[in-house]
Amino acid sequence: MLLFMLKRLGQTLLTLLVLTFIIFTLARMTGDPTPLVMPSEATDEDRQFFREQYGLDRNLAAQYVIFLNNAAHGDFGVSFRFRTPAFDIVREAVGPTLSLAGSAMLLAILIGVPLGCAAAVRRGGRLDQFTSLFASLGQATPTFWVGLMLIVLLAIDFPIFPSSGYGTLAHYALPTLTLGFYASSSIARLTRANMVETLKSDFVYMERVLGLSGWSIVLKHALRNASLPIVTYLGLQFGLLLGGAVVTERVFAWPGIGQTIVDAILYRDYPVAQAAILTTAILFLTVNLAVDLIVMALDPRMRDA
Amino acid sequence: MTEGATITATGLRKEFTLSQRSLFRKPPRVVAVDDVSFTVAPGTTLGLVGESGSGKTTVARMLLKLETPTSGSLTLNGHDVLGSQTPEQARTFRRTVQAVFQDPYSALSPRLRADRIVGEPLEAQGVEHAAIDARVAELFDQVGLGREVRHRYPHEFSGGQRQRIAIARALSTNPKMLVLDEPVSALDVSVRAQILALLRSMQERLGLTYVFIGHDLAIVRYLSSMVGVMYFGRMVEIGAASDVLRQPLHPYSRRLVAVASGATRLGDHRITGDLPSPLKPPSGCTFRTRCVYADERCRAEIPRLRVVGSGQQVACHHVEAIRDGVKPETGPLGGDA
Amino acid sequence: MSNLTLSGRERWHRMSRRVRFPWPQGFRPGFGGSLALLFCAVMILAAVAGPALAPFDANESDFAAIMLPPAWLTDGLWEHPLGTDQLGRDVLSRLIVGTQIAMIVAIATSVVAGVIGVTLGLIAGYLGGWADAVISRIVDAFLALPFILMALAFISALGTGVGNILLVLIMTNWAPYARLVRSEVVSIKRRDFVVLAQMAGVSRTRIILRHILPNAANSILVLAVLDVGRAVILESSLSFLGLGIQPPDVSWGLMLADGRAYISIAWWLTVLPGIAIVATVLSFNAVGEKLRVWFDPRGNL
Amino acid sequence: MNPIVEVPIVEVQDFGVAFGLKDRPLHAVRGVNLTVRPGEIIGIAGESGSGKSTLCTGLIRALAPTARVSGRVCFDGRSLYDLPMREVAAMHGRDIAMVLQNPMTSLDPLFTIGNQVREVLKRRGVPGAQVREQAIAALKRVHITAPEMRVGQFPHQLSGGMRQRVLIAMATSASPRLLVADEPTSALDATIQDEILLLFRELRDRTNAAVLIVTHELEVIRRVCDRVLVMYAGRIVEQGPVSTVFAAPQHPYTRALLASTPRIEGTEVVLTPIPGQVPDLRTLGPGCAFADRCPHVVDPCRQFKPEFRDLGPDHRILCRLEGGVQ
Amino acid sequence: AQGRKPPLTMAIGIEPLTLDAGRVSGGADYMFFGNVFEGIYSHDIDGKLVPGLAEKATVSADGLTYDVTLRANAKFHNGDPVTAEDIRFSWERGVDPKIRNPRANVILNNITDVEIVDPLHVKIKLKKPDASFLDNSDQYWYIVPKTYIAQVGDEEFARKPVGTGPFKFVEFKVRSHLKLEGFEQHWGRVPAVSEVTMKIVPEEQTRLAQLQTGEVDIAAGITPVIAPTLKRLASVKIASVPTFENIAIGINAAYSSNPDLKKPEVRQALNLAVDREALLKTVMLGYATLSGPPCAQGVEGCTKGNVPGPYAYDPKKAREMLKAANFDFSKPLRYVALAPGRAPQSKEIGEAVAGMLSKVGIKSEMSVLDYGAWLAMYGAKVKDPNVDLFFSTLTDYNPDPSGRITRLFRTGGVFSWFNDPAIDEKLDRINNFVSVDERRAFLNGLWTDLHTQAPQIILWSTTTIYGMSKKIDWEPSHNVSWPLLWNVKKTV
Ligand SMILES: Nc1ncnc2c1ncn2[C@@H]1O[C@H](COP(=O)(O)OP(=O)(O)OP(=O)(O)O)[C@@H](O)[C@H]1O
Ligand SMILES: Nc1ncnc2c1ncn2[C@@H]1O[C@H](COP(=O)(O)OP(=O)(O)OP(=O)(O)O)[C@@H](O)[C@H]1O
Ligand SMILES: [Mg+2]
Ligand SMILES: [Mg+2]
Repeated sequence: MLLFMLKRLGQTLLTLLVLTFIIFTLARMTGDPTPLVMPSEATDEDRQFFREQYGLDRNLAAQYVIFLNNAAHGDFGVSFRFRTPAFDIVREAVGPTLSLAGSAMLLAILIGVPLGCAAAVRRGGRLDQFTSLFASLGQATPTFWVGLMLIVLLAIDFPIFPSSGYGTLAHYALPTLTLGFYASSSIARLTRANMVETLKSDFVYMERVLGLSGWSIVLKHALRNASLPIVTYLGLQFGLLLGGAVVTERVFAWPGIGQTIVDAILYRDYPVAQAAILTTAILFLTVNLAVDLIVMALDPRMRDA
Repeated sequence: MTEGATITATGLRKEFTLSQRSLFRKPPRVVAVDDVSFTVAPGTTLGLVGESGSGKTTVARMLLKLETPTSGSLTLNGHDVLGSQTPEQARTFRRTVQAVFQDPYSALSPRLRADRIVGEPLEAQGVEHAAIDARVAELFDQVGLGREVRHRYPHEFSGGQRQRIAIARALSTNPKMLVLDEPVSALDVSVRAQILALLRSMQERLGLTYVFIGHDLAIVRYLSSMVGVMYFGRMVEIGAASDVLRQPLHPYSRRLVAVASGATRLGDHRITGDLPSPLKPPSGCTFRTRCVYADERCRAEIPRLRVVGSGQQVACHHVEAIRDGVKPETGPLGGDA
Repeated sequence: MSNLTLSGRERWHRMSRRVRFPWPQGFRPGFGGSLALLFCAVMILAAVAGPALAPFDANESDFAAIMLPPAWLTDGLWEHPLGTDQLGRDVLSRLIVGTQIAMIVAIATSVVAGVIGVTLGLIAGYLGGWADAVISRIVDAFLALPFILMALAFISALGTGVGNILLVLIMTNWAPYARLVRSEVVSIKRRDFVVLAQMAGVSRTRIILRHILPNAANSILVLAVLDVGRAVILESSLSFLGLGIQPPDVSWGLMLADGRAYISIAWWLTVLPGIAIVATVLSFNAVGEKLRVWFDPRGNL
Repeated sequence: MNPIVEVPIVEVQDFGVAFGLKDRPLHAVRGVNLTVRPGEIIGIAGESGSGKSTLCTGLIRALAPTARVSGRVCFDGRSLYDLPMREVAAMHGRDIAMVLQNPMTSLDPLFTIGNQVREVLKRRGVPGAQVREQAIAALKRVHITAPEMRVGQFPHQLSGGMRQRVLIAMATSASPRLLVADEPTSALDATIQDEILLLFRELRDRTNAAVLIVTHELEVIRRVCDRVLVMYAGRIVEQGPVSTVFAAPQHPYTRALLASTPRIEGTEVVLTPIPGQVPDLRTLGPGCAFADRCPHVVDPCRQFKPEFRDLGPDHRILCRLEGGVQ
Repeated sequence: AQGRKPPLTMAIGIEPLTLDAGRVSGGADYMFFGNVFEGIYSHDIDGKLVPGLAEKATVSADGLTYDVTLRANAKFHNGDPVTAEDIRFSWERGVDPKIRNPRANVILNNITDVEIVDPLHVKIKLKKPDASFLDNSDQYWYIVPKTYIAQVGDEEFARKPVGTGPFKFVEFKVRSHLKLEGFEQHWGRVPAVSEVTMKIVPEEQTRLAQLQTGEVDIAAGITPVIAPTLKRLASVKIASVPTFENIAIGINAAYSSNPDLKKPEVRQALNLAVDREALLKTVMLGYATLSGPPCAQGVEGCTKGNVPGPYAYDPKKAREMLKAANFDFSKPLRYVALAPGRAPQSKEIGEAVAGMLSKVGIKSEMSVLDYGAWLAMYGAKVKDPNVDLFFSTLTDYNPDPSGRITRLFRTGGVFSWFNDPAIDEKLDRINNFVSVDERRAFLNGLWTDLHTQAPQIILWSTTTIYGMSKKIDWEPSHNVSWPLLWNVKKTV
């Protein structure tokens, strides 16, 4: 168990190292930030000074080593655009993103899991058909379209929620719905598939024949067994919500990390891009580490393996 | 008639390292097979019986070189097969030794047609297509399936038929030896009989050497010329089939045979006592925790195989006394050394 | 059990007397499936013949006919059955021509990303050891990178253009395949038939291609089909951020993203490409499901 | 025990189960008539796919939802298939218990043994304070060593035999009046197999329950059962007291089955396989399903339905041959 | 105004990058600086030069000394009066190598000294005459508080800036909002709203939605295509003002691998091939002002009637001219477009122009770059010979065009893809005037030359559009593309 943890941690660190390389390369690939950062009035000297100031004139290998070394000490450099520490900008954005991803996840679970369960229990029924339609639609509809439609519907035509922005609880409604719609569709589909499998398994049949109550069988035994792959998937899904929420964040003017990254990439703000992507990646890896632990807690077989 | 193969195992031992649970302790190891030796003569069958988990499959896998023994040696027709081998030697080994496993469902790739499955070992040897086709058709006839069915997929066959296909594949390269790990346990009684009859006739016709693993003593006896009884990783008794199965001497074999023969009434031969844990094997004789004859010597000293009476070898300190009925039943001996 | 139960294939044989359409052997799509298949066929036709089928040049703007509604609405003209866009271009023609990109994006992405991912997954899963460790870490790293962000970085580095977009979608989509295939391979390679093939001296490549790959095909196909939809959506999200397919190429995602500015005055500019995307994804899913069942020799039980 | 005075606990009339498409049905079981009396241990033998499991689950109304049932099953005088499902479910685990074919997968891998046994006990209204104790007692009854420790273990930590015994403990802890055990011993080695059979006998002796044991190993039936049913292609081809049937099997199939188990004649082991294959249940002709493999086959066997023949008290076969095989 | 003033909320699409007056880098920053800081001179609503912190300024005959009298009632937000010390300090800080003001070059480096005559009186000495000095002092020389900065230091000043403008800084949260408060002690432009919250909402549809739901009073950055929609909404109105943002299709006259582009006739023909009227109507929905020369109406020397009108649409003549110039029609022109989001309709313009060029037989190949890549291409030190045409946009911050056109057309300018010694010579003299009128006449000639030389396919200058609630009464300042909010009135 402890060894497993250590091994996972070691793997995670290795993954992080690979990540830093990819991130560094991606950032440099986008090109020179100087024209974006310096006003057109700036002289060549000013430009050169900027490059020197941020070490952009060194060779890439040296830049990478410096980046790694600084990152290891928690220093991601200073944003080219805002001239403030890159990590401060990222830190500001993490909260909103985490809370949005969290609430969307919660919504998705609250919708997806019961729907998937119900569909699996009544396989082939109306609800099952609805679920498969819901799942397909959820995966075939672009997020920004859902977001804009929700704004039109629930903020303008029926002004129930604020259209966008970040602040009060009400502001969570529409972005959560938008993200949750996408996430819940895949969760519903997965839950259904796993529940169908589990409900076919011998032990469920055994419990039926032993006369245990239907609820206890479905919710306690079948769902718990089916939840193992679902939990693993939720971990991956959470990653998507963390960084994939860019579109939603933009539509709802949510000051999250997705937008931070998009802006940073578009403005070649390497320090912020690197810090932000690395932060999401670390969050993602942490969540997945936690997921492994949850799976281990849920599945005694894992503990002995 | 091809000449069968001689296989000799000496002092085979296999340890498995389990995954570590604590950082501060060495990873636990289980000894799955310990000090197992035997020789199988060409054209004969060695039957292996014993409790579930006693290491039969592990022995089989070592014979097949699917598992490398921790120690011990293995020779095929007098040539060592464990050390480094030239590719030619490796190929010869593959061609000489083939296997049939217990589960007819997982033994055949579900997405390949039966004829491709059977022909695959030949294909791997670079035999040309026409020759493969002819040989495959012949094999289907030989195992009693009929050559018409050879283009079907595995799922279109019943369990017994699949096992025939598995046997046909094992025979395709004209091996001299087959390792059969419970080849009929998953089959129906009636189909079992068909397969066993097939195996026997194959042996007679082709002079094959078999190592046969089974639970059903009657079946083991049907095929085997020699029988080894395993308990907890060790060979506790080995000898001619007629001797071992008719007049077992080791206390474990005695019980096994008694129960399986059906000659006794239900419940007469219950084995009591603690099941030994592979993580913490008992000292001395591994059977002492369940043996009614166990005494302090059994706790202290590991019994070695030795020849007793008519020629079977038994690993028990008290064989003679037990055989002669002079050893009192003192009950199993629990606890550690 | 499976030898006793009715496989999908056998069942079809029984049913085939009543089915008139000459589907390939064993393939019985059913009503919904046929519909989906028909739709896919139309899509592929449109993708291949694209510009030839379109009544107008998809990029020709007619400044005299801007934002005409679909023909069945007042002010609509039958000349432009689905209306025109903000530059007076024929929406129907653009939808038809856009199919090409949608199909290229969808199919090329899932095929190429699939091939890369599957190959790496096979290598990692089958060889294990170092190869596995290295590939798995890279896969993890790619999975941990939010894909739309990776896409953005690539595109701002390489520029837009169909080729680059494809490259980006491939770069961002291969990792899930690798992970899936790896885990499948790890379990398949322990199965008896693989062990027996190894024992028969069958070469590694052959074992992988003949025994392992076909048995992992099922899950790969499922993922690939899902990917088709994902690719189209991702492309439109890129367009939304301004970095998707660019004119003169036409794509549904681009139409949808551009059209959003006109949501309240010309709904058809977004709704129609939206419908096209949803219908395509749905029918690809349906057809993929049927194919999966068909490819599985054991039928759908 | 005098079977005549006992009131039957299960009565089955012309029972049939079909699967698959309506127009191409697969009759897994057909034309079964059967009476089970309390205190009886009945063995059901037959090759794989002969419908043993289907019959058993049909008897207690625990079939897959796709199954189509015909005929009548009475449990304790009540027609099982006419009762609302709720009442049947209430009987399950109380009056009727079943042990499934596969011990490896029949326990929920995520819960401890104790948890699962307790759940069953609770449902039977055992008061909370006694649940743990009774769970341990139940495990003790099935001869599981160190039951106090086992209740805290997970299924994967037990051997196959132990798992099977846990299942039996769960099934028997309510003192059911009918216990159905579907191949309870096929995963076990000879020594443990004996243990389990013994348990069934104890249960019967203790509570006078009826026990149905499904197996395709005739040896098992010979050792514990009072009565045997031999099934072939969905039909009961021979039924009768174990002693009678084993001493003189009358149906050609029973005979062949008995002959196919290896036996020792002198120094040689002899076994006689049944030639041919089990027929495909979907393409059965009108005649006897065993006709193609039967050494005594006569022309009418293939064309006409076989008939039941009573050969003595409780002994009947389904065969054209006058008085069975001579 | 008596009683409590209402607060104002506004949605903007882009956000300032810095709050430090020494580091202003571009248009987005003026969202902040235009409202919080001031120079000695300013522009009024219709773009006319008016005194700012200065009461008046007089220039010496040689054009080298500006005599500036400060307003007595001008105050910093912290209450300190604006004095001559602050003026001098602002200059010193602006050219301080430690600060590295990237725009010091525009006017500050030309100052040799700021002489303090008395607390309200300074003499500004220039190296060489600069007729654009006062115009540019509005955007290029913000006056900062000397004592405050001495107290808190540069870092803190950048975090909590103190200026003299009509609004005080309250709070800035990146990607979220910018909050300002009305400055009651302003010397003249006291706002009619208590505070302003500028929400940063990058997606236009969302800004629109916020306007519709009343979450904001004003939505900035409305694109032309949205305007008609807005007009139809009952609760919303729009205001549009012309700006100095010049849109054109740049021509790689100097460096293209296609030598035809060197010929003025070819460039003129390209101009003739584009139907500006149609583009204006369809792509911009009328929201732009067509340009003859590359300048917006109101820029020095660029008034209607004085400069040539826009090229007429004449595809026939264009084709003839091209033929006459031996234009190689088989070579497609490689066009680099700008991805949407930065300039209104940047992509649609490209699509439409490509369509028009094809009508005169010119093939084009288009590629689209995101802003960063486009800018890198546009402002590359060595221009790419594989680019023939490219989207071009550059803004004058005030009526003085000198900085922009030098960068655009002077050989070697950052954004210059053009090379003409005659034009270069004129551009070098562009600020050497003392008399504003003389300079105007000179510029007038320059515009005419540029029109003829056609270094670009000259299109138009854009219009800034604001959507606002009916409760708002506001005439946005002309010629700037950022909102100056001091004259906003809101009825409650
Ligand atoms: N790969 C492995 N890793 C760890 N332990 C193993 C491994 N393979 C086998 N063992 C252990 O080795 C012992 C012997 O197992 P083996 O499969 O050889 O028994 P067997 O006699 O074939 O049993 P059965 O009759 O049930 O097939 C068991 O305790 C088993 O748990
Ligand atoms: N749920 C089901 N759907 C379709 N066919 C079924 C189903 N259950 C059983 N069958 C079929 O019914 C027939 C009888 O099956 P059953 O499981 O009763 O046989 P069995 O005698 O118990 O065999 P085994 O010894 O293998 O357990 C088989 O042909 C089987 O394929
Ligand atoms: Mg084994
Ligand atoms: Mg069964």
